[in-house]
Amino acid sequence: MTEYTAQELMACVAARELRDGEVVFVGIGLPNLACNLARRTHAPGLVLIYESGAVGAVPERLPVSIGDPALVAGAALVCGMADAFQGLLQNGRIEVGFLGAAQIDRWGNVNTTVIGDYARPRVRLPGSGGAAEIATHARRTLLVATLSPRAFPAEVDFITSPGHRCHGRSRRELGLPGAGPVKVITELAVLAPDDDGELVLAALYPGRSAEEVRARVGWPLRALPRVETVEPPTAEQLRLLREELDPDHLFLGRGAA
Amino acid sequence: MTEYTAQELMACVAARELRDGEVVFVGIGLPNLACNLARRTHAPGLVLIYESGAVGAVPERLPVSIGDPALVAGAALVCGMADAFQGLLQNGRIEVGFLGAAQIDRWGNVNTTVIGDYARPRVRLPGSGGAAEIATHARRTLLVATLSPRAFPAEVDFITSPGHRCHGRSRRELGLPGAGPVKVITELAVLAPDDDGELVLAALYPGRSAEEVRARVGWPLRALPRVETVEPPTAEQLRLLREELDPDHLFLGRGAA
Amino acid sequence: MPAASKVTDLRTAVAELVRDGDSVLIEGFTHLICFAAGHEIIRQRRRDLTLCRLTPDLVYDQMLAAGCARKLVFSWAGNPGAGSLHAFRRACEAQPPTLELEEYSHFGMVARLCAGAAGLPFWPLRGYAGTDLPRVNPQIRTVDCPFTGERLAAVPALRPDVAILHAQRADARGNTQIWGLLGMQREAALAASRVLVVVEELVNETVIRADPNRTAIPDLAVDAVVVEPWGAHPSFVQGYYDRDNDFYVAWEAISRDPQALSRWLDEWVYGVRDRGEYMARQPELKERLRADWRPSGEVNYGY
Amino acid sequence: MPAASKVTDLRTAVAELVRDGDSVLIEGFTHLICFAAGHEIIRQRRRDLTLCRLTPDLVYDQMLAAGCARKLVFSWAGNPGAGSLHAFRRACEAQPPTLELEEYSHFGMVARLCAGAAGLPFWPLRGYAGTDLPRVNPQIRTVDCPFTGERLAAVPALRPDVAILHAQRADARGNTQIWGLLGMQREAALAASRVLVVVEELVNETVIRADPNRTAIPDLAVDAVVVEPWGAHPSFVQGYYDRDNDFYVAWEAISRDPQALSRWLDEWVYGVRDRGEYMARQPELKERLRADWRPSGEVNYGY
Repeated sequence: MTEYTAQELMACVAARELRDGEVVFVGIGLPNLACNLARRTHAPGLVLIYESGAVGAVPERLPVSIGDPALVAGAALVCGMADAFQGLLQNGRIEVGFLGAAQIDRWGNVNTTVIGDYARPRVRLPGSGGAAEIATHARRTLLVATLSPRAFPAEVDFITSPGHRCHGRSRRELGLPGAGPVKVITELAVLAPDDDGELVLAALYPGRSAEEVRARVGWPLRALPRVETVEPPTAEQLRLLREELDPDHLFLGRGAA
Repeated sequence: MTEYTAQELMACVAARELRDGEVVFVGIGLPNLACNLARRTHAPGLVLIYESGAVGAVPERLPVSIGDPALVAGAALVCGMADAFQGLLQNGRIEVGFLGAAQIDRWGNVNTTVIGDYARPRVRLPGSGGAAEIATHARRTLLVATLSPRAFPAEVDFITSPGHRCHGRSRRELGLPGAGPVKVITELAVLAPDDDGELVLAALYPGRSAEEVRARVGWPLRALPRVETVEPPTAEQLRLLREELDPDHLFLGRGAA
Repeated sequence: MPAASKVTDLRTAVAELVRDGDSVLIEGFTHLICFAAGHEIIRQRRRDLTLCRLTPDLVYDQMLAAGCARKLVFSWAGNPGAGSLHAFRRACEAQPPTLELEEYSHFGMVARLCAGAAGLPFWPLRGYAGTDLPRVNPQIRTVDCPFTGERLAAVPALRPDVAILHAQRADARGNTQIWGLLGMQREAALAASRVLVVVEELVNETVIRADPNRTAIPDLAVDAVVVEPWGAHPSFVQGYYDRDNDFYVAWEAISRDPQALSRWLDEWVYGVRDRGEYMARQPELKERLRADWRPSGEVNYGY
Repeated sequence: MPAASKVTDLRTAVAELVRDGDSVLIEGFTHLICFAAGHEIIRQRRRDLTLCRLTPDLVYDQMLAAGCARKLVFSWAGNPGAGSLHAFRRACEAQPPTLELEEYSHFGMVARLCAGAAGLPFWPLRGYAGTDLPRVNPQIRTVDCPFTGERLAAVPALRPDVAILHAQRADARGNTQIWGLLGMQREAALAASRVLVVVEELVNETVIRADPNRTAIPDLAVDAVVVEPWGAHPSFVQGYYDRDNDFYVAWEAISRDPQALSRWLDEWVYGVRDRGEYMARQPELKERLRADWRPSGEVNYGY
């Protein structure tokens, strides 16, 4: 049986969420890796858009930032950021928004701003960047994060990017155009919102248990009636990830799962 | 004594209103001719901007429209119209706006929309184009028109572009950033606003009388305490106009004044 | 990337994308006005269109004369540098007028397309104060700045059913490059529900991707690509052909006389199958108007 | 056209254009970040600056560490792809914090610069609903659409005292061309009161005028032009040099240790006269980072 790291499986799970021909607003790191994996396997027509203004990018090397010159050379279009945010994102042209997160709560709200009080933070995080409006406008959002009780509290310290319910108000009440986070991909399992927008256990990685996940989540995590088991990576997916997409293991990690 | 047409003199008078290094939003026809005459004589650093988005144009031939390809080739910058209207005009970067007019009234209001009632026009004119906002934002405006009681009524049938007083309200009360029309250049004389913004006789062309002008203006035209006499064109100005700038006499006319 | 070609012919594209009653925007500011598409719409006898354009130009004068439109949304309706649009004027000066007007300044139309392209319901601008335009167009309103309290003008988003945009070149998926006057082509493509791009040349994707800053319209906004050389005549295409000023001047006399206009439509629109035949009947045009060579130079996208 | 050259050296330009207490915007989204100017501002010991940028990046981490700023206006303060900006974090996590923050999302900062560049007091956007950002930043407000009644977000214009913009090339009058990622360079130039353009290459006006669509910033917005090759290192300039990712990674350790950071400033900022000396001390950079050749191809502007 092939061995793989948790990051490798996360990349494969994320890639499978993308359909051929879709338009994706891509964050750097694992989201970028997953998009390029999808493009090289089942979704060759995936259109990658970066908030830096690169549209239809076909990076020859793994970009280390969302403004990598490899995203520009060979892109179909490179525009200013006003056009990227207004003409593409706000104008409803983005099907999938793909975001990393430091903290995610029960309702899929994301915090990338501060741990602790905003005025006197214990940890100052980078802030929103493009995330707040990606989470607002993309027709659906995929989140990627590592499980831990601190990373998955019942309520985030600060709502940087809206999930399904913010301070008691639903996306509909808030007038948010997109559907919000439809999948939260972690290193043990996949969470998804139930009909009320509360995140529940949707799928487990091979060999993982619901209890392992619950121990790392800060609210009483419910589960879908039927929890799926995630398919392990194929040999071809692993080969692409290791040999072509991230040969220096910048984002994949080195230990086996 | 050199003979010249009224249009030739108008072009020279208009050119003299432009100072070296100024940024001018140019209309087509006589304004364009005057700007290029100024650029070839006393104002080589005049920056010509056209609402089509051509900035720093150096047309090799007389443009027949504000979107002539000769305005593009060799320009310093060509941008979209949103940038031209927002980033340059509305952002206060334009020193001189140069407009033609079908009707001009006592307060320097311009009508290029309709003669008669808007809903049932006797004559339908082209409309505003860029004029309404050029007259709003340019730090000062120059108007060019041919005198007649119909063209210079006490009140225009429709205010397309604001002058010094619109339906009783001053530019200041209306919050208009620019100074409005500072000169109205006609084929017999130059009008200018007095302190209240009413157009008065400011300068006469050689051999012309105030009475000739008054007979062609639809309100009791007052005059400045000292009415200047306009300098006739120089031989060099005439040579440039006739041989280089408008060799086909598209805008200059053919009869002598 | 898969082929996913959107290339089709103009007759098919107009038949599929332009419907009776649609709001139609054939943009292009003096440059890149798609007369070929206007003529095809006339030939297919579309009716009750709301025609939108900053400058109706000859193309809408022709479509008005042919009876395609019930309403015009515009900001300057003249024959640039040559006189009037007489079909337009006749419709406006008839008692009662036979054409509904919705009139702005250029900046107002620009702002409406900016809003449409940005997915916003309105756009603020500093304009219209003192003018009579808001008195005759209730769509010109005001909005107060939430910071300074200043009262600004506001216009609603323009989101036409169809935009038809001429350009120099595109790839088969619809990534479209424009140079020279850009007008509002990009905003129009992003604002419209359906988008037809008509180009002088179809090029390989590698040509587009060699200079991605030159791409004005992304493929994701494009429904169909039609290759129609000289499709913008008598307007112009920088780098391909010059403006046919003689025709603009000639239109003054043609359009002034309704019968002459009708004969012109019979000969040059109804009487030809397509743009190919239109051009074949006037072979001297290519000789007279073909562009000279003024190269841009090239830049390096390496890293 | 007269020469009217605005070319000067960086020391003179910073001395004349950047004053204590100014709001300063060194823009460039990962691309074209003018580290050379940031270092010169540190060397000239400017104080009490309000530093504005979407992504403070290493350049503002360095300026914060050097004590230049009292306030930061921003939207994402990380070390892209490599970790944290530790001088920034220390200032924020101190009890009490030693740096005033005014924080937006990227789109909010983009909108603020759009308003500044358009001469409007505010800009509307659909954003911030549900987030906590408006609770901590009273400059994020709302505006109601005068057509649909919909409540939108609004942010105020950003009009910095000085903008410093790196670019590939300009002519002596300041007509500036950029390709690759455009970021907000054009809007920043139009929004600021004073504008300094720093370029890799000074070119003849004819090079600019051969491809006027490539010009991002018109000379009328530019106060000074400085030619400073490699002035954006460790960020990158498409067509000139690659991003120095090794340095971005190394910054994690340097900035984490205040003494290491102080030593770094002594060696690489205070300890060099100018960017020429900075580059002369690390001759291997040019070898490692110089761009390969990926030509854009050229187009025809003829008519």
